[in-house]
Amino acid sequence: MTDLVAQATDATMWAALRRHTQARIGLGRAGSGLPTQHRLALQAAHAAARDAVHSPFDADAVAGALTGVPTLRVRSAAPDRLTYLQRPDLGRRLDPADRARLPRGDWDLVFVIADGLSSRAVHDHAAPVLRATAALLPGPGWRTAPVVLAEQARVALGDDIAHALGATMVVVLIGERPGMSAADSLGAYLTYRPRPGATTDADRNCLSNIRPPLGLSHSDAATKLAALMRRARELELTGVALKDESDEAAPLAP
Amino acid sequence: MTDLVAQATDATMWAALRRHTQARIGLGRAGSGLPTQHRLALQAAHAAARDAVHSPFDADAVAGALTGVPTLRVRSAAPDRLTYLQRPDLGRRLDPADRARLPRGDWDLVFVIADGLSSRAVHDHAAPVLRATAALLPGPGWRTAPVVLAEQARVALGDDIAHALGATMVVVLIGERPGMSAADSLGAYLTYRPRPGATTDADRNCLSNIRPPLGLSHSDAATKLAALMRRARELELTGVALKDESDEAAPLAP
Amino acid sequence: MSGYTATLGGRQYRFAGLGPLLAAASPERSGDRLAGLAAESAQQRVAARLALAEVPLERFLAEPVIPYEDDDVTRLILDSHDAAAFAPVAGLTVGEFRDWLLSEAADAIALAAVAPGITPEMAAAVSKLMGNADLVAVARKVRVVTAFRSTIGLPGRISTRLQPNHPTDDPAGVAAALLDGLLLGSGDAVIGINPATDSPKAVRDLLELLDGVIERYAIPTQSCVLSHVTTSIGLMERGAPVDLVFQSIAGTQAANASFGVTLGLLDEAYEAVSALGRGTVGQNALYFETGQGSALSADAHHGVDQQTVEARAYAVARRYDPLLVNTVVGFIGPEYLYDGRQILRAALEDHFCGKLLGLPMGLDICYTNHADADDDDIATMLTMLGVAGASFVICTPGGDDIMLNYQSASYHDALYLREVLGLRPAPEFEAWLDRIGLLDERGGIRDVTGTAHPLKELAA
Amino acid sequence: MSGYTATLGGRQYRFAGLGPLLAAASPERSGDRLAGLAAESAQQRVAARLALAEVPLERFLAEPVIPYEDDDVTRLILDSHDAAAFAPVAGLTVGEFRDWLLSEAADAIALAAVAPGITPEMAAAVSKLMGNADLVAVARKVRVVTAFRSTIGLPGRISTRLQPNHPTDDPAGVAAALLDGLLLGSGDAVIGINPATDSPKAVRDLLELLDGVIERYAIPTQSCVLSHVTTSIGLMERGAPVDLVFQSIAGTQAANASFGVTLGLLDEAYEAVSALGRGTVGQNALYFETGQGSALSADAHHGVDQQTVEARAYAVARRYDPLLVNTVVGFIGPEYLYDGRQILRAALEDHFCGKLLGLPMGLDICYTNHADADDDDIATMLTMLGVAGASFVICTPGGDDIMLNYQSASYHDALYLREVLGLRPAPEFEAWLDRIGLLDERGGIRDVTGTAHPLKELAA
Ligand code: B12
Ligand code: B12
Repeated sequence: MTDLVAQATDATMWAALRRHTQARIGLGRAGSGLPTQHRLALQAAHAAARDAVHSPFDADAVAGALTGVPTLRVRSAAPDRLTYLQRPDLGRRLDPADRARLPRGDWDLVFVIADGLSSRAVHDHAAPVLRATAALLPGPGWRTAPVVLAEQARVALGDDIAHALGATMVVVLIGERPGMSAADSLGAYLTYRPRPGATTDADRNCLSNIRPPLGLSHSDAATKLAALMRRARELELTGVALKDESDEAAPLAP
Repeated sequence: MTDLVAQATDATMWAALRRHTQARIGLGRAGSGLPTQHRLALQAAHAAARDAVHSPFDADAVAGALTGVPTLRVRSAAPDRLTYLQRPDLGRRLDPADRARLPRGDWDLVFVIADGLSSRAVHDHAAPVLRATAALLPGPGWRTAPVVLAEQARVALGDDIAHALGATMVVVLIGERPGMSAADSLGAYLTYRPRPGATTDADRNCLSNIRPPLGLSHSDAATKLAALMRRARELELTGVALKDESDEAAPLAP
Repeated sequence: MSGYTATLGGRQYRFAGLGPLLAAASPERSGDRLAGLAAESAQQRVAARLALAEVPLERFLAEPVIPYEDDDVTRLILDSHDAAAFAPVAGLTVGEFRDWLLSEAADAIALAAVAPGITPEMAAAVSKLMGNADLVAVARKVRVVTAFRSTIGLPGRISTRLQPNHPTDDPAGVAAALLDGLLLGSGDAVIGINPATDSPKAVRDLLELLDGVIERYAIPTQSCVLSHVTTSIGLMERGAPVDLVFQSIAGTQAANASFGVTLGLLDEAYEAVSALGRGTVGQNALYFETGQGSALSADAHHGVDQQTVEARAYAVARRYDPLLVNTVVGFIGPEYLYDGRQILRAALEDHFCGKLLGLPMGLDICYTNHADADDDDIATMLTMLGVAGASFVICTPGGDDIMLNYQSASYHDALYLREVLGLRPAPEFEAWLDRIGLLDERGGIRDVTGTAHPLKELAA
Repeated sequence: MSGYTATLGGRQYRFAGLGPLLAAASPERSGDRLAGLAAESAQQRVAARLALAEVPLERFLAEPVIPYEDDDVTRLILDSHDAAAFAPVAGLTVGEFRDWLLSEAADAIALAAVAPGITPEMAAAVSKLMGNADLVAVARKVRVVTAFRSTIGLPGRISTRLQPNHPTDDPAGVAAALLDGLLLGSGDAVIGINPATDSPKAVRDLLELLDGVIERYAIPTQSCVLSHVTTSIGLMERGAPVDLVFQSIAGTQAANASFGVTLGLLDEAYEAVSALGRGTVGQNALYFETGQGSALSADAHHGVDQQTVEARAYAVARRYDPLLVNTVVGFIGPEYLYDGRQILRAALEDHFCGKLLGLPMGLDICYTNHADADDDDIATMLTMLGVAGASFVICTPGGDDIMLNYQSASYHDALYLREVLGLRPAPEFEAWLDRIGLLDERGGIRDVTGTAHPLKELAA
C-alpha cells in the first residue's frame, strides 16, 4: 500500500480523495499563498454565495411540490430582506395580521418551511424531506396542521407559529446560511411544546446539512427526524436532553 | 540659556512653545502610546470635525456681512451635501438654471464665495477678506461683478462662473476641509482668464489657511492676494509661473 | 446607582449606570445598535469615554452590570475576585489603568500577576478607551502558556486548529481533509471537528478516527469533536478517547442556559476530563468558544453591550484552566458585527480582554456570506492578531468550511502569517514536523507535492 | 484591440481592451465608481480577473492603456522598458506572474533584477489578482535601498518623515513641532515641511531654519520644503540650502500638466539638485508624492482606473532615482477612497507596485474628516504596512496636521510600530539617537520628559 501511494502522483491522490469531500484539499501552493486559479475560484464562489443570500423565496413552487398537502403562507415581522438580515428579532415573530389568520386546532405537529438564509435550500430539499418524514409517521397520533410556508423567517418563528396554531411539536425546515461550496443546505429544527419567548435553542434538536448528494440525504434526514420526533413525544421534551441515537438502534420501521 | 532650559520643567517649556503653534506637541507618553486624556481629546476633536463637514452654508449671513456689495446666489450641479461629497465633478459645474441667470458683462474681476468643505470658514472669514482685498484694488481697472455666493462648490466652479459672467479674473474664497484643530480654514484661489474644462489647477494661485488669529490674518491675506492679482494682470496669467513675492517687495501701497 | 456624567462641546451627557455607560462608550457595531444600546452620536460616544476614564476600577466591584442575585456569572466574577492580585491597580481609574497597561511597568510578569484581580467588566471598560494599536501593544506583552500534548502560547509562536469538517461526518472525507491540513503544517493547537450531527455514535466514530491518526503518526497534538458538553460527558463515561471537552459558552447565566449549559455541568465535565489525564506535557483539557452577539441573540444580555457580555464569558472560561479559548468573531453574522472593520475591532478587543484575564486566546478569524467582508479582511485580521500575539487561529481547507458554511483562514494563510512575522508552531509539533520531513531550512513548511511522504498513506 | 472574455456562472463577459479589463478587475472603490469604470457586479469583477489572469505580460507592451502618441508617460514607460531584465518573466501570463512572485524563486535578488523589465501596468494588473496577504508577502521580499544623509529601506528598519507644518510657516511654531518630533525619535527619512504659502522667500526661510538645526545637532537626515518644483529650482539657482527637491506627480501627462509639471521640468530639477551633491552616504535627492485619484480629479485619467494610473506615476518617479516616494493614500478624500478599508487596500497596492518597480516606497497613512475612517484604521494600516516592509511613513504631532487638515500617523504610532514589529530607524539616525541619549536599552526611544536634554534648546 505504502509503495503504491508513494508512486502515485499527487494529482491522482487528490482526485481520489476529492470523491469523499467537497473540501478544497490539495490546492498546491504559490509560496505560502494559494495558486492564482484557486484564489479566483474562491472569489467566484464568494460572489455566488453572496447572491444566494438574497435570492427570493418562491412559496408557490414549494406549495406546488407539496400537492395534496394543505399549506398556509405567513411572513415574519421583518418586512423585507434587508430588514430581515439586520433584525433577527423580527424574523422570529409573526406579522400580527398573519398570526391572526392561523387556524387554532388540536394539532400534534406542524411543519414550517422557512426561507432562512437560503431559499435554494428550501426549494430543493424541503418538500421531499417533509414528505419522507410524514410517511414515517402515520396514523392518528400525528394530527398534522397545514404546512406553514414562512418568509423572512428565523428558526424561532416556528415557536410563534406552533403557539398560534396550538400545535404540540414544530419542525422547522429552514435554509442555512449559504457557503462557498454549498448554497443549498437545509436545516431541520425540532421543538416540543414551544413557548414563544421562553423556549431557547437548548430546548430544540437540530439536523443540519441536508443537501444530497453531498450532505445528508432526504431519506436519512427523514429517518433521523422521525426517530427524534417519536422519542420527543415519549420524553415530552426536545433539546440537549434528547440525543439522536437513530444510528445506534436497529433501523426503524416506517 | 542652556541651564535655564534644562532647569525649566517640561510642562513650562511646552506651555511656552504652544503659544507658537496649535500643533499637539509635548503630549507625553503612555508606553509607546498617547496618554488617555490626549487620546480622548483627539476623539472629541474628530467628532467635531466630522460634524463641521456637514454644517450648512448660510448665504444670507454672508450677504449680510457684505452690505453695500451686490451679491448673487448660485448652486453647483450637486443637489445636496451627500452628492457633493461623492461627486466632485458636479461641484465644479453650475446648475444650468443658475448659469443662465448670471449677468454677462465686461467684468475685470469676480469674487466667488464658496462653501467648499467648511461653511464656518466662509462665515467667519470670507467677507472681511473680500472687503480688505477690494479696498486694495481701487479704481476703474477693476470692474467687479456682483459677488457670487455659491453652494456645494469646488474651486473650479469659479471657472464656470467667470466664464458665464464674462469676467477676466476670478477669486474663489472657499472653505478648506476641516481639521481636528481648525474647522474654519479659508482658501483663496486666483485664476486668470479661466476656461472651464481647459483650465487646470496649474493655472491658479492659492492662498491657504486664512484663519486668524492662528492662521493668516485677513489683512495679510488681502495684501498677498492683491499683490498676486496685480501681477497676474501684468503677466496676463496665473499659476505656477506666478509666484507670491509680496514678502520680498516693499510693502505695497493700498 | 448614581449615574455618570461628562461635558463635551458645551453639552452635558448623563449615563444612568455602568451598563449604559459601557454601552455608549463602545465603538460602533451593529449588535449594540440592534439592542438599542449604541451611542446616539459620535459626540455622545466620546462623552461616555470621558466619563468612563474617570471611573475608579473599584467601582466595578461595587456596581455589577447584572445583579448578583440574578446571574451566576456575576456571582462567579465577584466571588472569585482576587483582592491581593488587584491591589497594585486598585487605586486607578479606568483611564489611568490604560496608561499603566501601556507603560513599561506593565511587563509580562506584572500583567500575569494582576490578572486574577481584573474582572471582565474592568477589561471591557479599559478596552473601550484603547485604540487598535493599544489593544495590540498590550496583548502582545501578555503571555499565557497552556499545554496538553503541545504547548500553546509561547513567545514567537502561533498554533492552528486543523478543522476537517464534513457535512455528513464521513470518515473518508474527514481523513482526506486531515491529510491536507497536516501536509500544510496545521493542527498544533488541536485537530477539531464540528460534527454535523449530535449523535453520540457519530461523535465517537470521529474521536476514534482522530485518536488513531494521532497515535499512528505520534503527532504531539490533541483532538476534539465539538459536540455538546452533555454528549462529551456521556461519551467519556463510555470510555471514548476524549482529549479535550468542548463547549460554547456565553457571558450570562441565561445565555448559557440557551446553550443548554450550567456552571454545574461544566464543573462535571472538568472533573471527568481531568480524571482522564490524557495530556503529556500538560493537563489543560477544556476548549471553549465564545463570540460577541450570542447573548443578545438569545435575548439574554440584560441590557449590557455585547463586548462586555463577551468578556464575562471569559470569567466562565478561566474557572476551568482551558487549553484553548476561541472567540469566533465573524462567525455569528452581520447582525452583530457588520463588516470586516467591526469584526477586526471585536477580534482585537476579545483577544485583549481574554489575555488580560489570563486566558489562552485564539480566534476564528472569519466571516459569513451575509456579512460585508472578504478574504482581504481575513488577511488583515490575521496579520493584526499575529502581531498582537494570538495563541492560535482556526484554519480550514482553502478558507472554506463546507459544513459550517462560512469562511475562515486557510492553511495557506497560516503559512503566510508564519512567514511574514517569523512565527513558529508549538515546539513539540515543530519537532514532529521536522522528524516527519515537513520542516524546511527556514522553519517553514516544505512543499511535498509530487514526492512520496509517509503521511500520504493516512487517507488512502 | 481584440477584446478579452471570460465565462462565469454560465454567462460570457466581454471587455473591450486592457483598460476596461483592468478597471473591471479592480477591487471596489469610490473613485472608479465616480469615473464610471468600476465593475457592475461582483460576478463581472471575478470574470475580469479570470480573463486578466490569462493575459500574457507581453501584451502590456503591445497594447498601452493610453496611446503612445498622446502621452509622454506612456512613451517613458515603453521607451525605457528593459527587455533583458524582463526576459525571465516574459513568457508568463498575469496569473502565472502572481504565482512566480509568491514563489521562493522570486527572492530579493530576482525581484530586483526583474524590476526594470516590469511596467506599471503589469504591476497594477498582477496586484488586482492578489489578496492583501499576497501584497504584503511579496512587497516585504523586495529591498530598495536609497541614501542621502541616512540610508532608507534596509531590512528590519522603518523610517519616518517628521512633518512640523504650521498654518503661517511661523519659524517659532515650526521649531516647536520639530523639537517635539525629534524628542520622539522621528525624522530619519526627512524633516519635511509643507509650506502654507508658495512664496519663495517663506520657503527659503524654512529651508534655512531646517538646515541650521540639522547642522547644529549634526543630525544624519535631510530637509525638504515641499514647494512646487519651479520654486525649488528658482531657490537652488539663488543658493538656498536645498537637500531634496519635492514634487507631486501623477500617471499621465495631462495630470502632471495640471500640477504644472513636465518631464522636462523634472529633468531640470534633477540636474540642479544632483549638482549640489549635498548628500553624505548617498545622492538620491528627489522626493515624490503620488496618490490614487489625482488624475481622475483633474479629468486626466483617459478612462484608466485609478490604481493603474497611480502605478504609472511610479514610472515617472523611477526616472529620477528618488530618495523617497510617498503615496498619500487617504489624503485626497473619500471621493476616491471611501473608507478605511479602501484606503488600506490602496495603500497595500501602491506600496507593492512601487516596490516591484524598484522604488523606495513609503506612505502617508491617513484620512480626511469627510472620510469614513478613524485612528483605529491608522493603527491597522500602519501595522500592515510595517509588516509589508514600507520604507517610511509620514508622522505628525498627535496625528493631527494643523495646516493640511487631515489625520496621519503620530510619532507615538511610529513608536508603537517599532515596538511591536521590532523595527529600527535608519542606521545613521539610530547611531545619532544613541549619541544624543535618546535610545534606550531595548532600541526604543527614551522618554526624557522632565529631564534636561540638549535638544530642548532647539526651540527656546
Ligand atoms: C450560527 C451558529 C451558531 C451560533 C448561534 C448564534 C446565532 N445567533 O446565530 C453559535 C456560535 C452561538 C452556536 C452555538 C452552538 N451551536 Co451552532 N451553528 C450555527 C450555524 C453555523 C448556522 C446556523 C444557521 O444558519 N441557522 C439558520 C438561520 C437562518 O436561523 P437562525 O434562527 O438565525 O439560527 C438559530 C439556530 O441556528 C440556533 N442554533 C445555532 N446552533 C444551534 C445548535 C443547536 C443544537 C440548536 C438546537 C440550535 C442552534 O441559533 C440561531 C439563533 O437562534 C450552524 C451550522 C449550519 N450550517 O447551519 C451551527 C449548528 C446548528 N450548531 C451546532 C452546535 C452543536 C452548536 C452548539 C450546541 C455547540 C456546543 N457544543 O455548544 C452551540 C450551542 C447551541 C445552542 N443550543 O444554542 C451544530 C448542531 C449539530 C446538531 N445536529 O445538533 C451545527 C449544525 C454546527 C455543527 N455541526 O457543529 N451555533
Ligand atoms: C487635497 C490637496 C491636494 C490634492 C488635490 C487633489 C484633489 N482632487 O483634491 C493633491 C495631493 C493632488 C495636491 C497637490 C498639490 N498641492 Co495641494 N492641497 C490639498 C489640500 C490639502 C486640500 C485642498 C482643499 O481642501 N480644497 C478645498 C476643496 C473644497 O476644493 P476642491 O475644488 O476640491 O480643491 C481643489 C484645489 O484644492 C486644488 N489644489 C490642491 N492643491 C493645490 C495647490 C495649488 C497651488 C492650487 C492652485 C490648487 C490646488 O485641488 C483640488 C481639486 O481641483 C490643500 C491644503 C488645505 N488645507 O487646503 C493643499 C494645498 C492647496 N496644496 C498645495 C500645494 C503646494 C500642492 C502642490 C503644488 C504641491 C507640489 N509641489 O506639487 C500640488 C500640485 C497642485 C496642483 N497644481 O494641482 C498648497 C498650496 C500652497 C500655496 N499657497 O500655493 C496647499 C495649501 C498645501 C500646502 N501648504 O502644501 N494637493
